[in-house]
Formats: sequence, structure tokens, C-alpha cells
Amino acid sequence: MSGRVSIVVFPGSNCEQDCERSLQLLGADTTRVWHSETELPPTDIVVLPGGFAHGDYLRTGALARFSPIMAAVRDHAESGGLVIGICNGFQILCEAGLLPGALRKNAQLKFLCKWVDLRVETVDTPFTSQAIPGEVLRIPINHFEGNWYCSAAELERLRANDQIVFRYVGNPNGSLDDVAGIVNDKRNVLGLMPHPERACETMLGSEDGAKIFGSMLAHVASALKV
Amino acid sequence: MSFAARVNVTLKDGVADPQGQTIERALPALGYSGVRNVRVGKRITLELDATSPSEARALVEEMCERLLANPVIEAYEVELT
Amino acid sequence: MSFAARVNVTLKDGVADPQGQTIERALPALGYSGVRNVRVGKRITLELDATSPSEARALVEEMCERLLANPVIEAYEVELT
Amino acid sequence: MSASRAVHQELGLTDSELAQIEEILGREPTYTELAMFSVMWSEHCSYKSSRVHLRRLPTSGESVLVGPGEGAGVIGIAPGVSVAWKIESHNHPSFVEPASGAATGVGGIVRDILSMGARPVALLDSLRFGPVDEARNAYLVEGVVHGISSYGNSIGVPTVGGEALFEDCYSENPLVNVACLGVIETKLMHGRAERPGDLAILIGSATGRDGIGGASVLASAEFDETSASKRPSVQVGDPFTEKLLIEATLELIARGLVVACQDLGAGGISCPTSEMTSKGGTGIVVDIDNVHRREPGMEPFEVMISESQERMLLIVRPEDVDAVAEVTSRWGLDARQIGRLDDSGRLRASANGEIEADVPVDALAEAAPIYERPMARPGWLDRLNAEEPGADAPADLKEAFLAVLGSPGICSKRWIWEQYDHMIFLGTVRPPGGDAAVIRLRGGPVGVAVSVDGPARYCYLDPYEGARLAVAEAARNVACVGAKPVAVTNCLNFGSPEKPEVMWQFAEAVRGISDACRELDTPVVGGNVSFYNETNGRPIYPTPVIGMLGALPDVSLALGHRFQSAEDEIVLLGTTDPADFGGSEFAKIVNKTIAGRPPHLDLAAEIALQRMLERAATTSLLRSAHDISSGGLAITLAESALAGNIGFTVDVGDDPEHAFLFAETPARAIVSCAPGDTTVVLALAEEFSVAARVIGTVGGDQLSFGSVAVSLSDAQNVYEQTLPASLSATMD
Ligand SMILES: Nc1ncnc2c1ncn2[C@@H]1O[C@H](COP(=O)(O)OP(=O)(O)O)[C@@H](O)[C@H]1O
Ligand SMILES: [Mg+2]
Repeated sequence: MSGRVSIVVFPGSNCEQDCERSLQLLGADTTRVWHSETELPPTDIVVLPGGFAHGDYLRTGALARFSPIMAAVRDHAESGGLVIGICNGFQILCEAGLLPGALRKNAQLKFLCKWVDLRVETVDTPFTSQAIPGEVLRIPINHFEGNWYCSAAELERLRANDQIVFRYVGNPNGSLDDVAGIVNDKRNVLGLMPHPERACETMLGSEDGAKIFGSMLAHVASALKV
Repeated sequence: MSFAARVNVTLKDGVADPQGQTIERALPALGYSGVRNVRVGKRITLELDATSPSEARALVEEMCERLLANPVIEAYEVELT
Repeated sequence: MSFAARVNVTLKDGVADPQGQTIERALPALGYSGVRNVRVGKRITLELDATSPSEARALVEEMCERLLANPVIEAYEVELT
Repeated sequence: MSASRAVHQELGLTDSELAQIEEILGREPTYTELAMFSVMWSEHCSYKSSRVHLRRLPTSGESVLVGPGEGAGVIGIAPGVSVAWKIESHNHPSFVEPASGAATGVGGIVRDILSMGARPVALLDSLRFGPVDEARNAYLVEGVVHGISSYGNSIGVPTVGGEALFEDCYSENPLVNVACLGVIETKLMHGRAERPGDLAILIGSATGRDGIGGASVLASAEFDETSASKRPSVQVGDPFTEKLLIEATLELIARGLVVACQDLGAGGISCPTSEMTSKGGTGIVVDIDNVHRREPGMEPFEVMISESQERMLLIVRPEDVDAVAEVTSRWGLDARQIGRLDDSGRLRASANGEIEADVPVDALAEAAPIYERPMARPGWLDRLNAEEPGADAPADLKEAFLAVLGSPGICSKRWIWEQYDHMIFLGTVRPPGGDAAVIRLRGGPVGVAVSVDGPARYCYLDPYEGARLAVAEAARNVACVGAKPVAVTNCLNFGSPEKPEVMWQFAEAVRGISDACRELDTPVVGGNVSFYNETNGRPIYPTPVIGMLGALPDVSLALGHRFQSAEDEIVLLGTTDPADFGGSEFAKIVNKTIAGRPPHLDLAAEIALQRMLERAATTSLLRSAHDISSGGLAITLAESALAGNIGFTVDVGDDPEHAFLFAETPARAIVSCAPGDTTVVLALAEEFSVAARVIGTVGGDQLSFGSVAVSLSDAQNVYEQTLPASLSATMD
């Protein structure tokens, strides 16, 4: 199940190697793309990995969203390509306006690195098609700013459009409506705080992350066949 | 001309402020009772060149809109000197 | 009487401010050249009761020393209204 | 430009040291020279009081590629796999400003590892504070943990383990020791600048007035009321720049663009410029004007000794300068050529066309005086050793068990390690919470196990025995995950070396480490000495912290401490001496006593146990293994049960119940295995001459031993609640 994946590396990103490894285990063909590039290589999926782009200074994602590569990421999304933003990547997508809302400091004002249970709220996305509705995935979080927020009207819209993809079972960080991950209205851009790349091997405690990565790789594989 | 700008970035009303709440909860134990509405924002200071105060203000406000504040959750105020 | 206080907490002169420096380095790429001395601090607002403005100020300054600021690396300023 | 007499004292140099400097130079030193000598000859940089003792340590071995004396020790752990291993203290800065102090401590040790050409892949933090239920100490814990978390997480290096202990003596002098493990990526680097004509390029952060006088003042003089006035020298860490520094440096090394490199820490620019040239037999001309500054108006001496963080000095061939600049600018790092090597054997630094310093590099790097400080066994020790150790049976065994389980020293440290990214790199096969952490190295089955341990109460009662126990415990932690202990790094935290009693404790501890490491065949490849850990004249417990590195040929065989399945049989390995209560957690918590003699260590038994565990790991016979240390057997059992979320029933046997449960005899472990495998496990123990007997079975939802029965959930609450109850949220 090969799929061409571009992993964008910002100065301060630190999960690019892990994403690369876990995606490769699933057969993906990965390339790293430095943030100052203006074009993506031919690609099916863009990954914005976790880390601390630009040190998370000012606000998480605030500086990264101005990186030259982000215009190409936006084009890729607009033409229907898949984009997944994990943790810092989710924060960048929100800052860039590719996803709604913003991520505030955790309610406890602490960094949290721990396993959480995630309920799959919709399988009607290219990122969750291999999951069962309501299925609970065990995947770790690792962030200080994962406390997602949006306006009441926006939340209503997201609910109505079935854009809330993952909710925490037991809210770890104060996130509005227990939201852990959302898609855009075209459903091809996913942002989530938990790290699926950390849950793709039993030796590390769970393989549930492979459901997310596997779904999106299967999606691009089937799109190719059509 | 050189201008100094001070920007206060604060969470919008209605957006919960965990930092403010934590301080508020900590104060009684230190002997300060009745302290309310504690909110924590950012205070950014910078210097820039512009041909007039109004240009300077316009530039700083643009920086706020684009970078220094996140309009989803934050409001800002600019002071110039 | 009820008072509203605004506290600006800034890094002391000479203390490195990596956050401010990083923003400063990023600004030219956004089209803002010549912006200098960017420093990022905190802006805290709160309300409290006191019998006089001077008591209110003294209380807030004490809170700054003990909790709101880190006197080892930060300076603060209090405004009362 | 000449310095007056009083100045040298202000900088921490003695009259005789000044005389020595004048003799070396044949004239009075300039202010800049004096400042450089003061940092390079400080206790922190020169080890002038400890050197004579450290010579005793065993430092060589088959697998030792680099021993003490460079940025970090380097050990070959498998064909083609070399790792760097080092621990360092940041005690005094962490007391002055806990978050920044701890953060910059992480930054410093990471650059030490980087200077060897190694990618930092794991951090461990060994922490000591005063009682956590006091507000000031809680503030320090929160700040230190926040500092480590914000820095380590941001640079993307997992913090995989550590320890956190609480004793009165650390109230005004917390200990923050951080160990780092690195993997040599492409080339092992040495800090030797050997070729005249090569250039010295400073990369990373701009230089400010950070920590001026830090090396000599902060790390080398004890705290007193005036310490507040020294505060402006506090440094703030910039993990973002550190991350860029890691990536850029490793890329430069991989591409062969760096001849040698060294990090900048205590001593600032003076340190790598003199040390690398001294090692390489060259000299250097330093152009102070070329140093990129953060603040206007800095004096040349300030530039030469500033401890601004996140900087590295690279030695580069002239023809590679452009290629180096391309790499550093891509990573957004500042790079300035600040010097050129020559064959003068001298460090000549100039600013504004004036010579600021002209000194032999060996004088700065090597010629610091060596002191054989007077030593004396403390008079109070005999009396303390003769006292009752606090072995009395408790009124209520269950209450005693819960008190020990929930004591700050024993309780779950989850509140701490959940704030650390302990998973990045997808290598943390055994996360924090058990014995040693196990790291899977990229690209192969090889793993390493790492643990840091420093049982300071034992060392207080007997620094020699305590240090041996520290080594044994660290090795046992590593053996309990199935790894073979291979090398040690150590951090020696002591009071003032000017006190004969402290110096005696120090010498005894070093002797203990030496003897144990020799027997265990784990050479000491590096370490750090932190003296002057006292406040208003009261020294801390002698606190040697041992960082043990173990090798696992196949990481998939790593053992873990959690009980797995009902019916599994629980086997006690080793023999309990019911008298081993001196310095124990039980004695401290239940009998409020820290006295007597520490447990007796039978090293032969310890080695036998560890070899047996290593072998057992290769057979996949064991379902769990967990060492018995602080808190005794009861705590070991409880931790295995809580981790597995399954209870047990154990028969306490003939000894006094509380002695069996709480004595801290070393050389013991608890293992569990499937019932059908018990005879094989017992036979294996016999083969290694390890005493072994079945003491119970896994299963149910109760921890039940002898007359005590506690539900898993009650035990869980007691174990997990202590730290969260005392510690609130961190402030940012
Ligand atoms: N400060 C800390 N940072 C990270 N992990 C910690 C810290 N303190 C304790 N731990 C983890 O908690 C577990 C128990 O620690 P400890 O009781 O010191 O173990 P042991 O007695 O086996 O040395 C270990 O896995 C250790 O790594
Ligand atoms: Mg242990």
C-alpha cells in the first residue's frame, strides 16, 4: 500500500523521524520537505508533524504558518489532497486558518505526555475509514497547548457537519466539547492532538495509530485505482 | 522617525483563562482574599521606524492582526510613544 | 472600595529573551523590516478590594513580588484604576 | 589595565593562586586574564579539590572508547554502536531560579553529549528537595520540573527516567542532576584542535552578560544571605536554538566539515579555546570584537567568560568555511569566526586593537592548582552509627505499609514524568515508573538500559558503604530489565571541600564507588563534582548519584516490573537480613529515625543475582522482575501489582513480619513466572548460587501479605496521591 507522503519539517519540528518510521512501516513512501521550500514534491499526503516549530514562541504555530511551504500545503489541500496535522501540526493548521479554532494552554497548566483513549466519532473521513464508529483508540498525547477552543456558533457548525473526528474519553486538557481532532468541511484536512505515529507498534504499547495512518494510505491507494 | 510600541494581547471575554484561574485560586492561600477576574495576557514591546505616528500605529496593528494576536481567542491594544 | 489593577511583567534588562528575538528574526520575512528590541512579557489584570488606592497598590505590588512576577528575572509595573 | 589585589579575591582566586598566575605570566595579569583564570581555575572547571581522589576510579575497560576528561564518556555497546553517557549538576542555579536553572542544566548536558558527535537520545533527572509538603520546596519542585519539561520536550529528547527524593538537608540546597545518553551518529569527535591555520567558529546564540561570574561565584561558593545580590547572573534557556544547534552540528559532523568541537558552558569562550588547543598542542588568536553580542557595552572580559547558553565552538578548515556557513544559515544559526589556530601554545585575545589576554593555553586548561585538602572523619558518625536504626515493629502493620507506600520518597513520580515527553524517537520500550528505562536504538535490535540512583541516607550513615550501595542499586535496576551493566557516570554532590569532614565523606564515597565499580566491572567513564552544597554552613548529605548504563543485545527481550497474570508464581531472589534497617524508608517514615549503619552489601551475591537476571532475560522465562530497594520487599511487590493492575498473595515466612517486608537488604529482587516454569527458574537460581524461594502467587484485587490486606484501588490512591496533593499546577 504505497502512498507518497511529504513530511514538512519546520525549524523546531521534532516528530518528523517518528512519523517517517511509522508511515514507512505501513508501506508509505516518505519525503521530508524543509519549510523554506515553495513547492511540494509529487505527493498524496502532507504531514505536519509534532514538535515546537520556531520554539512555539509567541504562540504555537504562529510563526510556522508563514513558512513559504505553507502556500503549497494550502494549494494541496484546496485541490483535495490529504493533509494531517499532528499536535504542533494541528496548531499550525489552526493558525493558518485551514482548520477552525485555536489551541490554548492545558487547563492544568502542565505539559502532559500520557496515553489517552480517543473515541472515533465519525468514520466518514479518509483518516478513519478503517475504524468502527465509536471505536476507542489508545494513542498518546504530548503537549502543553492542546486545549482546543472555538466560538459557540463554530462548534454548532462542526457538530452539524460531522467534522469532529475524535473526542477524548476523559478530557485530559480542558478541550472544548472533549475535542481531540477535527476535519475541515471538505474532510481532507485533519488536525489532532494525539500522536498516531507513537502507537504503531505493540512494543510501544499500542497499534491503534496505524488505523489512522492506514486509513489515509488506503484512501490514496484506492483513489489511484479509480 | 523611530517609535516605541507597546502591545497588550489579552484573551477575549468569554475565553477561559487557565493561567488567570490558577493565580486566582492560589492567592487566598497567600493571604489575599477577594481578588477577582484575574486574566493573564501578553505584553509585547518593540521599536520601529515610520514616517508618522499614524503610519506606525497602522503598521503595528497590522502586525497584531497577522501575527502578534490570534483573533480566534485574543484581542489587542496598541500604545505608541 | 473596589480597584482594577493592570500589571506589566517584563524581563529585566540584560536577561535573554529568546521569544522576543525569535519574533524579531521572523518579522522581515513578513515584510516588516527594521523592527527592533522586541521583548515579550506578561500583562495581568485583576480586581481587588482595598480601603485606599495606596493600600490597593501596596497589595498588588506585594502579589507581584510573591507570585505574579519572578523577581529574579522579571521587573513589574502596576497601574491602578 | 592591571588588576588590583582585591579584584582577584572578588573573582574567587586566592592570594597564592594569584602568585602562581603572576609567576606563569612573569607579570601582573590583566583584568581579562584574571577573569579567565578565575573561571578556568574555579572548583567547577578545574576539579582542584577532587582530582586527587578521582584518580582512584577505574576508568578503563574493553568497551570504553572515551573515558573521563572529554565532553562525555563513550562506550561501545555492540558492533558499530557507540553511545555517549554523562551526568551533570545544576544545583545552585536551580535554587536561585528553579525553572531556568534546571532548563539550562538540561541544555548544558545535551551539548556535552553533542560535542562528542553524538545525537542526544535520552535524559534522566535525579532530583533532591526538602520536604515536599512545605510551600517553598513545592515551589522549587514545580519550577525544576517545569524547567526540565519545557526544555527537554522542546529540543525533542525524551526524559525517560530519574529519581526524586526529599530530605530536610536539601531544603535550602536542592539537587538537580541531569544525565544524558547519546548515540554516535557518524563520527566520534574529540575536542582537540591540532592544526595551525584552522579557524574557530562560534555558532548559536549571541553573547550577553549571562552568568558572569557564574562559574566562579555561583558554583563555587556556598549560599548565604548575600546570594540574592548575585541573582542578575541568572540565565534563561532557549531550547529552540539548542534544537537548531543539535541538528546543525550533527549535519556538519556528518558532512566532515568539522575537525573538532566543544560546547560552551562554565568558563564561556575561555574554556573551549584553551582546552581544545591545549589538548591539540596548538595556540589560538581570539578576536573578541567578532563575537556576536546581545547587549551593547560589554567589556572584553565579559565576552571572554560569559556563560550565555546554546553556543558551540567549531574548529573548521579554512577551505570549508563557506560550506559551514551554508549549513548554519539554513538552520537559522548565527556563525562567527572568532579565532585562528597557531602553533604558539598561547591564547592571545584582542579587542579594539588592544591585547586583552596573552596566556599559555596549558596554564588555563591544565595548570590549575591541585589541592590535597585536609580530611577528618566526622566526630558524630560513631555515635550515629551506634544508635538504634529504627527497626522497631510498628503498632499496625497495614498502616505502616500505607505510610511507606505514600511517603514522598517512595510514592509514584507520575506527576513528574507525565510532564516529560518520554516517548519521542519511538524507542522507550520501558517508560518511567519501573526500574531502569529501556531505550531501543534506531535500526537494530540493540537496546540500552539506564538508571540513576543515589541513596543519600545510606551515604550519610556511611559514605563508603552508601556509595557501594548506590552502584549496586543502579546496576540492579539495569539487570532487572535484563541488561548487562557496562559503564557508570557519576555526579558527586557534597558540601564545602574546605571542611575536613566533607572532604572525608567525599574521599570515602569515591573509594566506595571505585571498589564497587571494579567488582562489577563497570568502569567510570565520566562525571561531575558539585561542591559547596550547603546553606549557612549546613552541608547536605553526601550524595553521590550513579548513572548506570546497561546493554541489551535484543531489546524485545527486555523484562518489565509489572505482574502479568493470575496464578503466576512469585519468587524472592536473595536473602533478607532482618537487621537491615539503617537509613531505610521504614525507619524514617514509621520510626522517625535515620541512624545506625546502612544495609550490608554482599557484592558477590549482588553480582550473582545480576548475572542470573541477565541470563533469565534471554530465556523468556520470567513474566516480571523488580528489584528490592528503598521501602523493601513490600514496596517492590506493591509496585509490581499496581503496574500490572493485579493483586497478589504472599506468605511472609518466619522472620518478624515487618523485617521481612521492610528491611532493605540489597542483592534481592522479586520475579514472577508461569507456574509451570517455577522449577526451571529455581534451578537457574541455583546454578548462579542465588537463594530463591516461592513466596506467593499473583492474582486477585488485593495486595495481601501476612496479616495485611489492602485493595488495589486503596493502594493506588495512596501511591498516586502524594505528589499531586502537595504540588499544584506549574506557572509559565
Ligand atoms: N524525577 C524523575 N523523572 C523521571 N522519572 C522519574 C523521576 N523520579 C522517579 N522517576 C521514575 O519513577 C520510577 C521509580 O523511581 P525510583 O523509586 O527512584 O526507582 P528505583 O527505586 O528503582 O531506583 C523509575 O522508573 C524512575 O525512572
Ligand atoms: Mg528499582
